[in-house]
Amino acid sequence: MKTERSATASHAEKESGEPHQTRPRDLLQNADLLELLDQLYLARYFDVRLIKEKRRGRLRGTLYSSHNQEAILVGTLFGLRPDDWISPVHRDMPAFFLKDIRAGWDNPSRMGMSIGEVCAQVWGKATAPGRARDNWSHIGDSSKGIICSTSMLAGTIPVAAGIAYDFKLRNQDSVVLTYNGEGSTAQGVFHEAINFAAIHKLPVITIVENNQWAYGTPVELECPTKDVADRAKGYDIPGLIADGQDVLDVYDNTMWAVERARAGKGPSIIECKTFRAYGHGDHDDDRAAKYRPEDEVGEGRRRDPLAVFKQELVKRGVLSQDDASKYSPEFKNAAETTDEDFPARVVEYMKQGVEFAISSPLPDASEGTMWVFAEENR
Amino acid sequence: MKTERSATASHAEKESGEPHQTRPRDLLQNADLLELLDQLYLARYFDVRLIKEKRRGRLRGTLYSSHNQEAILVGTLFGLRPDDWISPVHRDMPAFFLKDIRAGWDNPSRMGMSIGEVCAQVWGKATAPGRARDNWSHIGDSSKGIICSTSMLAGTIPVAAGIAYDFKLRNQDSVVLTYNGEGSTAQGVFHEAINFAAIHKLPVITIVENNQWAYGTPVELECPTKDVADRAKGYDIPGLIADGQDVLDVYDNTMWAVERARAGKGPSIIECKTFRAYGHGDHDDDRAAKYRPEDEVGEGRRRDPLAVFKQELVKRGVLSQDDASKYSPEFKNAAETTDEDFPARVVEYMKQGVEFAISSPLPDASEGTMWVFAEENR
Amino acid sequence: MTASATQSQPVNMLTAIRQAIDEEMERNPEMVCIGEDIGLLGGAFGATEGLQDEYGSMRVLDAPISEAGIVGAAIGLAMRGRPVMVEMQFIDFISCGFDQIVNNAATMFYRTGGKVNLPMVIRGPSGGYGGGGPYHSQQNEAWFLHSPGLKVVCPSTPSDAYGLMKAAIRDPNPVIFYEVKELYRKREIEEIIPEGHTVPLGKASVRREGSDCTIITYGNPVYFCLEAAERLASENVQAEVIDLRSLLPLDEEAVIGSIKKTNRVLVVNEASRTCGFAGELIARVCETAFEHLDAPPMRVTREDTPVPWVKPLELSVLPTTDKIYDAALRLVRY
Amino acid sequence: MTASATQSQPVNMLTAIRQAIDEEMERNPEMVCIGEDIGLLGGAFGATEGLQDEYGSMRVLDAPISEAGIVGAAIGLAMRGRPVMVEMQFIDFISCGFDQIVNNAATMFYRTGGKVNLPMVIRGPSGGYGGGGPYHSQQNEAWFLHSPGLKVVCPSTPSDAYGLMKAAIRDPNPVIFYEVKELYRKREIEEIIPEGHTVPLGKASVRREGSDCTIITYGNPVYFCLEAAERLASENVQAEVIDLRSLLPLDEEAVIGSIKKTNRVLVVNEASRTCGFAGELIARVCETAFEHLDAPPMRVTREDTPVPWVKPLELSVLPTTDKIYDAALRLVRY
Ligand SMILES: Cc1ncc(C[n+]2csc(CCOP(=O)(O)OP(=O)(O)O)c2C)c(N)n1
Ligand SMILES: Cc1ncc(C[n+]2csc(CCOP(=O)(O)OP(=O)(O)O)c2C)c(N)n1
Ligand SMILES: [Mg+2]
Ligand SMILES: [Mg+2]
Repeated sequence: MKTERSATASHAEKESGEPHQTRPRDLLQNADLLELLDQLYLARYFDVRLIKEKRRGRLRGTLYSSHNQEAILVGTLFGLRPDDWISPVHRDMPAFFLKDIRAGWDNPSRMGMSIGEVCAQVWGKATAPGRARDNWSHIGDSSKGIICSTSMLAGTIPVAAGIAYDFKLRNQDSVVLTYNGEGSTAQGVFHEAINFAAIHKLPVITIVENNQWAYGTPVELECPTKDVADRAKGYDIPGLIADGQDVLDVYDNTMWAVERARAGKGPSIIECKTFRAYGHGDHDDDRAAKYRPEDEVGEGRRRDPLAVFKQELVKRGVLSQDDASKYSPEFKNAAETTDEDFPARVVEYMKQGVEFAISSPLPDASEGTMWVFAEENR
Repeated sequence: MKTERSATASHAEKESGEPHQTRPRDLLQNADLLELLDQLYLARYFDVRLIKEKRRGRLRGTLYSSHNQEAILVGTLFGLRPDDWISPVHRDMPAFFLKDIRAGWDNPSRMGMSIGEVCAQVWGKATAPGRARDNWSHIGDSSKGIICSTSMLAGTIPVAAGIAYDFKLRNQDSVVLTYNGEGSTAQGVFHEAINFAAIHKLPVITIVENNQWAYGTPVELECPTKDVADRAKGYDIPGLIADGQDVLDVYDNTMWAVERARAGKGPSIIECKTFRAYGHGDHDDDRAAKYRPEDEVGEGRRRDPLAVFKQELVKRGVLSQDDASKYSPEFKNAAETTDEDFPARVVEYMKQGVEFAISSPLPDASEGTMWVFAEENR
Repeated sequence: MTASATQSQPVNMLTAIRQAIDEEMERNPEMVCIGEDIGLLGGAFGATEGLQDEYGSMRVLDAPISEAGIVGAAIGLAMRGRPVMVEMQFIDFISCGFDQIVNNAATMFYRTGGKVNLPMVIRGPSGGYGGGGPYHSQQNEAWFLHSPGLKVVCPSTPSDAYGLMKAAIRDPNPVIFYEVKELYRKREIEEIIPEGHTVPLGKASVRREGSDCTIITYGNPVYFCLEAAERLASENVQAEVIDLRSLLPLDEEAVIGSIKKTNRVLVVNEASRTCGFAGELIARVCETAFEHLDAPPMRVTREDTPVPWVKPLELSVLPTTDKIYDAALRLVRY
Repeated sequence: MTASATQSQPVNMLTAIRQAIDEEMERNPEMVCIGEDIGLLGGAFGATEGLQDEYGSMRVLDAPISEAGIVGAAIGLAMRGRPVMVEMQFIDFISCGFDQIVNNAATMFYRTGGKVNLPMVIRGPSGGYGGGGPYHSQQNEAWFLHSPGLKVVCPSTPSDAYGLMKAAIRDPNPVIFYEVKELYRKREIEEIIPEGHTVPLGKASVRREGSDCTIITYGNPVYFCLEAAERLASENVQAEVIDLRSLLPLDEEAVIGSIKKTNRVLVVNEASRTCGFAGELIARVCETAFEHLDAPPMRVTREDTPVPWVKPLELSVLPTTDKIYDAALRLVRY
């Protein structure tokens, strides 16, 4: 994984005239840093727990694990305001509850879905945001600033551009963060949306989670440029490269692009370099082992985002070595971890969600034909 | 119109290590240069004649004039081999008969359609290549290496990529030249096709005729980059900029890209800067006057490709000033020109085509339901 | 609002549509128009002429040539509560934005369990008979009728176009609006549109009463059917001609009611035959009013071909007055 | 060719399909396969497993995620005379390549006046009942049946899939090939495929003979219909079940022939109702065999909704054995 800033990435610095004197991360308090760590734990635990539930046959649908990619979700979402919008896709399940979670994990009025709602979705219950009409990541809620995506990759990016255009019309300095994998940047609608956003300098920030593989296809067969961020050059917008394993680097790059977008300077693409821990979906775990050489996987998972961040916190003296070692799910596969690897508040939080999901009813069959059309109400 | 080579354009030179010592144009004989001039006259005369026929109410459909843009067609096609493919679109009507015309205007076995076939198409006759099932530029013929395009802009570019992929499979060093306007580069399928071609280093050369306007929309609202050629940066392929008014500059750039493609080094985009002489189509001539300031039109047509090339030929001593002045359709609108403005062989050639068209029968109504499906023949 | 052309003198369909959009833009400052060449130029046919001057280039937006991106952006705007008018320069190009329409816009309300509705109209010039060839002649409504979550309309008169456009813009769902371009400037059908005129989605209009057979149609063929009906009258056959106007929702009551009276039905539309809406109507009629049918239901549609360009070919595959007349005669003589 | 699994032991539908593609790839060195994840991975379901090893990464190509670009490239390859197999990872994603299919591929032969034909097959896993939700459950054949120039098939057994795949690849026209993914690995339908087995496009298969009513269907619902027919038999109702296999070309003879015998018809498919193929079949039957019908034709289809995810909702909108049984009973008791 290359994490040095390429020519593209240096765009950020070029534009401001000189390297950032103060980086966004420098304004974070110790409490923020520890919160970031907890969110990383939470994202990992959510995934691990669902992998286990899935294996026990308790869940339907496909689980696209975000394992090893959590720093991207946590780092991009941490600095957003409640009025900002996001569009998570298949590999971004934790994003639904991470949105605005800084406002309080249990704050009922925060933007972002509750862990209960997200679990209800995974369990396919009537209490899910979309009443379980589509699976897993295909949920959204306008009142929470989350675009409900279809399965069609890159399909939410033009929608994000439309929302950003609405912000512009309202003179509102909110932003929209879209997520997609590197493979999805090959889609035509990716181009159409970014082109439109660039022309109108819309506040759309496209987070490209480059985990090196699009299902069974390596990035070289999806994208002809050295870095996926280079696609930005075709629109004359910043194409930043973040170390997707380093939550602070993701945070810095995001905040730079967000501030720029809020200032009316237009869209950016942020490529976050990372590596897919498992198969494409849980159904692919076995086959993935055939098309991905073992040493590539080992190398790709060498820098677990939890480990990277804990090391940084210890270095800074924000976390003691003891505390750092207390909870150590890093480098472990889902099956190897136990609840003891995670802080109690994380385990407890997820437990609440799962319990809510399990105790929620299934939607009634009579709902099948409901809500095809909205009633005329104006 | 900016004709200096931008950073993008200089790619060509960078790659070869140093500026071209011998430019492709330097290898042209005087006879070639005079042939180029004749082809420019021919392309112009074809357009002028059809504009007049159209105004007299003799033709159906829309005429998208290539007036002022002829150097692009002539310059890109001149160096092609018979086995190369092209995909002209709405504004490229002359391309159909210019293809391989160097092999002899009346050579029946040359690649490229005869002027008669092209006129039959315009007149909607049964002798048209597609038996007049779609209008004007929507003709093609695999035996002639011409892709039959739909109306959907940029829709032939992935097809061109497929043909180029076939060449690669066959180890055949042919190339495919695709044409489209600058506005059409906003289409998703443009991105998908160039992306694919770049990944596989396919011999596809995309000629972008940047005439500054896409119907009633200026280029700034279609493309966010300074030059449309900059789109190439997003694929890490050469994005060349040619002076679309200078047939030799178009030729040089094309040949550079063609040779590169034949050598297996992949696709290029060549932006040819030009200016649309009239309305978008002939139905738009009046309205265009409202959305395009008069002085912009004046400036855009200041460098008539015929005038530019004649001046060059005189400078080189290939053409006498007298011969240069003898035929002077340049700077004239269609209505102002007469047959005397054109060399006799050009007028005669077109006359043959028109006569063939007029004397050809209409397709019979019974053909309407034919050829929906090919018969199983294997 | 630019000077009102309606309500005082007869207007053609294009003016009526322009006027309806204009009035809705004035009525609701949240509304946005987006499409190719709709601003500076005022649209290929002039359906948005003057609107950019009136409402500015932000609300009347010249979009890049990218139908999927345009529809997607419209979804985003509609998600934020704005009514959006999307123009397809020709309805044929809707194929380039197909996924965003059928999979994203159409199903958003369903997928969010009734939470996120999208007030958007996708409109564009449609239909054959003008020598447009395969890509400027389509009447491709069946694709969208088969995609749950979309409403579909296709008016044939200026006042219906005006009324339905307003209803469509105010409707909280995505509506695909077919504007028959051959009717845009047809002088014979100009009308004075009364102040405050409305037409709800889902109401058919009986264009001619008759007792011998029911001809169900919409769009341009309405006029061929009316012509055929006149000719039939001279043979003492009284055909009832129903102009559906709105295909989904459908005025089944009007359709079935008429068939109960005439006991014979001919469906005419200009889409290609297989899986077109004409067949769907026949299926519905047979399912629900089988015992009222005294003859096999018939349809006159485009042949299962693209719309070819040259006139003799074009007319050979499209419904014509002659074909309708012949079919109706066969129907009543069965 | 990789080791042949057919012709000696029973194979499932997925294996049969893989085998047919493999054999055609071997038979014709010009043939190319293109799609997402079909090479290195061997396809999301494994329909191309082993083919890249066998025929190389040039002929079995892992394309970028770009359905329009893929179909367009396939058109170019087919234009050069190569048979092309295009895989859609799920048939639902075909919407992203829609324009290239319906406007470019479908009409090429027509537009070139019979000169340029395109031997290509676009195939992909389709259908509901597996909890795939709105985007992994579609059976969207009606869009393509309504787009002149495309052939459409949907087999329900391994040997039909094998035979039709070979016929489709050898057909000089673009064919859209629906592979019911719920049948891919269904043990109960495994079959031994005889050497040299072929199935021509356009021939239906009578899956059960009967005299009381005709049930026309294809794909997964074939099995629900057969089940319903068994149950009906215990009520002394003998239903004939026709598996169309190929929707276009259609075996009208088989359909009409059966109806002339039973005088009652029920059409069952899992696409949504409006403008689906079930309605089209009803319309055709009514047009051509009206006088043979002793009861109104009926259809059991998906409701006009997307396919919802959770099981109770999914089954509530899709055809089931119960719904078919009930409809057939109503039909014969009419
Ligand atoms: C339009 C479309 N085509 C194909 C698919 C099938 N598909 C789902 S995920 C995926 C791979 C995505 O790769 P990438 O964008 O890199 O994201 P990642 O899964 O690696 O996070 C594919 C091909 C789809 N969902 N949508
Ligand atoms: C997909 C699609 N959308 C819209 C159109 C309508 N249309 C035809 S030409 C044109 C403008 C094209 O502009 P440009 O690409 O710059 O080419 P130019 O006409 O200037 O040569 C438009 C919008 C179309 N043909 N196809
Ligand atoms: Mg990826
Ligand atoms: Mg242009």
